[in-house]
Amino acid sequence: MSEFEPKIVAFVCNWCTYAGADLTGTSRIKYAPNVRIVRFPCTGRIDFMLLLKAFSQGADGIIVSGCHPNDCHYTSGNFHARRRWMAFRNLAEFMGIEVERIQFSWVSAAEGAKWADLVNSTVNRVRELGPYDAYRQMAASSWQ
Amino acid sequence: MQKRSIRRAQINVLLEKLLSLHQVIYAPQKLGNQVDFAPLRDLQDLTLDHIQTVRSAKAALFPPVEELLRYQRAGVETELQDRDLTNLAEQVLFGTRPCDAAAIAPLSAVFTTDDQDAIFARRLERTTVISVSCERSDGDCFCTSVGVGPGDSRGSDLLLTRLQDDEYLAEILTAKGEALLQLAPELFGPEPAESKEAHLAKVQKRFDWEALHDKLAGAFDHPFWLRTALACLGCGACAYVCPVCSCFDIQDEGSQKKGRRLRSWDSCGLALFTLHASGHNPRSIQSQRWRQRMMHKFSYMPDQLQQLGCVGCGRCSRACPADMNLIEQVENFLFA
Amino acid sequence: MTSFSNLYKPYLLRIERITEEAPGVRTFRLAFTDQQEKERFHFKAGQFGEYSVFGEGECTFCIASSPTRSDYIECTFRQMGRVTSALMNLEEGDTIGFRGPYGNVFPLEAWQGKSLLFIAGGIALPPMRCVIWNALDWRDRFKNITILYGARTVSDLVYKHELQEWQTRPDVNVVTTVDPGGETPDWKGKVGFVPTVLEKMAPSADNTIAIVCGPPVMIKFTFPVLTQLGFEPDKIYTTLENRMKCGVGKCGRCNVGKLYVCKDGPVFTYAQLKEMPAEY
Amino acid sequence: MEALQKSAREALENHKAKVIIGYSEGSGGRMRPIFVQSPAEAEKLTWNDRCTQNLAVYIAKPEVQKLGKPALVAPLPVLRAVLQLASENQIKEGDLLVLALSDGRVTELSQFSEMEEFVAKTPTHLASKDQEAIERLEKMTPQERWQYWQSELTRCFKCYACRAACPMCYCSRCTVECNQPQWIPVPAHPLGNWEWHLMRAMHLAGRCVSCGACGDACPLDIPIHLLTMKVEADIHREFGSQAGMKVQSEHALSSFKVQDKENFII
Repeated sequence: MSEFEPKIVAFVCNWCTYAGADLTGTSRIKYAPNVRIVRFPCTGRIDFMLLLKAFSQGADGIIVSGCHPNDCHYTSGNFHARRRWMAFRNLAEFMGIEVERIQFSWVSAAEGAKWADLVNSTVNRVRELGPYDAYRQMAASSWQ
Repeated sequence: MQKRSIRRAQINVLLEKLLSLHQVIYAPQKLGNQVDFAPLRDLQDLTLDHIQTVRSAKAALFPPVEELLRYQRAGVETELQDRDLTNLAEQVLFGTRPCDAAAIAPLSAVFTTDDQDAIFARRLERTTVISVSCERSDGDCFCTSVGVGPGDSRGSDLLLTRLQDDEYLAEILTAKGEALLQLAPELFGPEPAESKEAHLAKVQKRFDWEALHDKLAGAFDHPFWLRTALACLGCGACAYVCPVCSCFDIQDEGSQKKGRRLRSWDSCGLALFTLHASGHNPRSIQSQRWRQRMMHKFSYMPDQLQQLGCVGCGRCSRACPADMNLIEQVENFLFA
Repeated sequence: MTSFSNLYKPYLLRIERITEEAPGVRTFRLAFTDQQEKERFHFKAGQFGEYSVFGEGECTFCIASSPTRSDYIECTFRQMGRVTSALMNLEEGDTIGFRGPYGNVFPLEAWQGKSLLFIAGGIALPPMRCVIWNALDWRDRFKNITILYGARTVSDLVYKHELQEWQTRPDVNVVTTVDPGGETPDWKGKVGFVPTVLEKMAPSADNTIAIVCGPPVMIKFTFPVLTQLGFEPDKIYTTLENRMKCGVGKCGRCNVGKLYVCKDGPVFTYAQLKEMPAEY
Repeated sequence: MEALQKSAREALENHKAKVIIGYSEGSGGRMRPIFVQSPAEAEKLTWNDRCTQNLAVYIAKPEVQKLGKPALVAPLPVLRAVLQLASENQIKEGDLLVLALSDGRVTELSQFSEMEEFVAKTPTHLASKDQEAIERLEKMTPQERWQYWQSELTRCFKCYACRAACPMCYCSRCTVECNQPQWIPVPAHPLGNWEWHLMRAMHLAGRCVSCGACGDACPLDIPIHLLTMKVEADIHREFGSQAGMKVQSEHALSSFKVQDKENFII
């Protein structure tokens, strides 16, 4: 198991978290290389289906992150997203999806260090959880 | 054809034997409050005292999802991988009712007339059908109205009819049935003295399908359809539980680089079934789709394939969320 | 054991040439990648195929080239849905899948010695182009050949080069028209809907076969005009384009009455259509 | 029963409605929808606890619309569906009449405000069997829940009876049928079923009136109604809003409060 490196997909908004992750890099803060970032105009655009697609395509963990409340570039996209995440998270949990593998977060353009912490803590948690075989097997059984 | 007898316990021995030969056995089993066909893993799960399974056995011959081929693309070159049909398992449909077995003929007619659908044909070739006659029926059964009966042997390789307690009449009907007998001749006893007729369910004949067929021929524009389909919700439940319905969709799954082409069940009851790319839909309202279902089964199929598209199993009536009962629909139409 | 071949396995064809016909409309010239398959492959005017972009699915179009030119097949499509959008992204040299030829044919042999009147609208010229070229390649077997083709606007006219070529031929009478408002300042053709233009043209029905292809609304208004002009219903041909999946009469999608458009069609006479439920 | 038939008869006789959409005794112990167009037929109307279909589903059907203004026989979930449809601008005031049922009484309602009042007075809790089923699942371990839903949803053959039976599923083109891109796999394989049912529940979040018609419609008895009911209950608990209560209401997922719960967000 020691060789398991989690694959993390991060769905982030363009204005805050993506810029924050950029800052992490320009600040030369080191963090786990397990994350693949997908940039969106706003968290309000991050459809829950994307999260499901990530799991079925082999993600072990997911980060969803955007601007802090009241900081949305489009005023309220993150507020709407927050409600949807709540609904989705509860439903996913009810259906037995391992929601600990999904981390929601607010990371601003100034929070380069927070982004590094977020990725590291998510990677560590998912590393302990192990690969998300249950989901992958469901997908594989559909595609075999 | 030869007649033998077999005891209930010996039927289980026969099934054990087939399982040990790695044959897949589709058999009725209790699932929650329902009885349904599923691959048999444990003989304890088998049930035979039901009237009808929720789904028909057609999934064993025409699975809800079936791979047609695989593709892989590298640069501008594409490589196709044909479906390997040599590894299809030998399978047994056990506990099918005579109506289910009778449905194999119309299903085959669709898939093998003119152009032969290889996957279907191959599955059929590798399938042995052991049916069990009906001792009971319910108000939704109407096999006798469409030319089938509770003890019909059509489509079965071996037909079992319970005579009393645990004694069954075994009618060996085909070479595949004969092979079953040869597999374990010791399990079968001599032909019983009694005939099966007295032990079969009494299924009342509710309508004359030939009259229905004839009347449908001129009834495309009949106001009946608009009236009678008001309740129809436009789902595919009737088609998916039907042993004859065989419409399908073809879809690719995967990326443009690599993936597979699948066929999956579809239904004329669904609104998008006939939708053109232009947005034009030849069957734009539900009553037209309901008419298509009736027409296809009782008018078009007999004309095209000399097969009735219905075997009277009654599953559509039991499954319909709006209780569109097929017998009533037909009766009302014949009076309309 | 019976030997089986997979009905749904397509041929692989290579895109040899892409022609831009109109906005969102392209023609592909396609060649077989397998020489043996090419030699075994024969089709006749009116037949169609299932073209596929792997990963997206299959799409039904007629074969738009003439069987008299057998080095290649051509198809013309308009970008509408998932598959045609994917086709739009392909380039020369790419491979696509093709199943066919399917369906019945325009009985050109039986039309020998007659005049032919082609009436097409919009993107429905492709199914007819196959017949037109076939007839032109057998020009001496027919009497007058007339082509009436209309589109919404000038830019929507497909096969512009071929239209010009046909127009310059002395042995073909070509009339083009665009819907009112669709003309450009230098437009030399007619302005008006196809049925109206047809009515004014008043071609003779004498010993003439009419072949009509177009959107449902054009067909609906063209048949009565032809009838008025004296065309018998069995002298009017059209081709139906119902939604299809399998192409071989199994999937049930194109079912109209006791016929399958894919197997029993797509070519029907007006006389046949009158006997069928109007589910197309 | 007589009260219902009498109200229906009067509504037709007084031309308040052209068709009564109600329940009648069907075949094999099942109930069925009935479209009563003449006062004489009103005697076929009935109501009992086997009437699980949500009749509001017929409001949007073109063939039914052709019959003229309907009066819906409306137990609470039908009434709530009507209000929710109104709040989503699918119906207008005066489009229909409602014969609301409660405690054996029939109340004729034509104004949305009357319907809102009626609903506000009626308890909206889930049926105890559904409540218990949800609680039983909540008590399971995540692995057990995964197993449970895997085995249930894998059986689905995608007949879409759940969608067809749902009054809130009125889209002419469902997400499952959108193919550019193909969000949900078309075939009824485990992943295709899983994504379909999860998507269905999410798209009904804040809109589901918890009638259970989807689960009852399922020919394979898959308890899919628990998914939408669970989402709806959570939304009610967390955001305080409930579908099908008010016409002028902010929809749970197209509105927000700055102080909405975010204890799961770091």
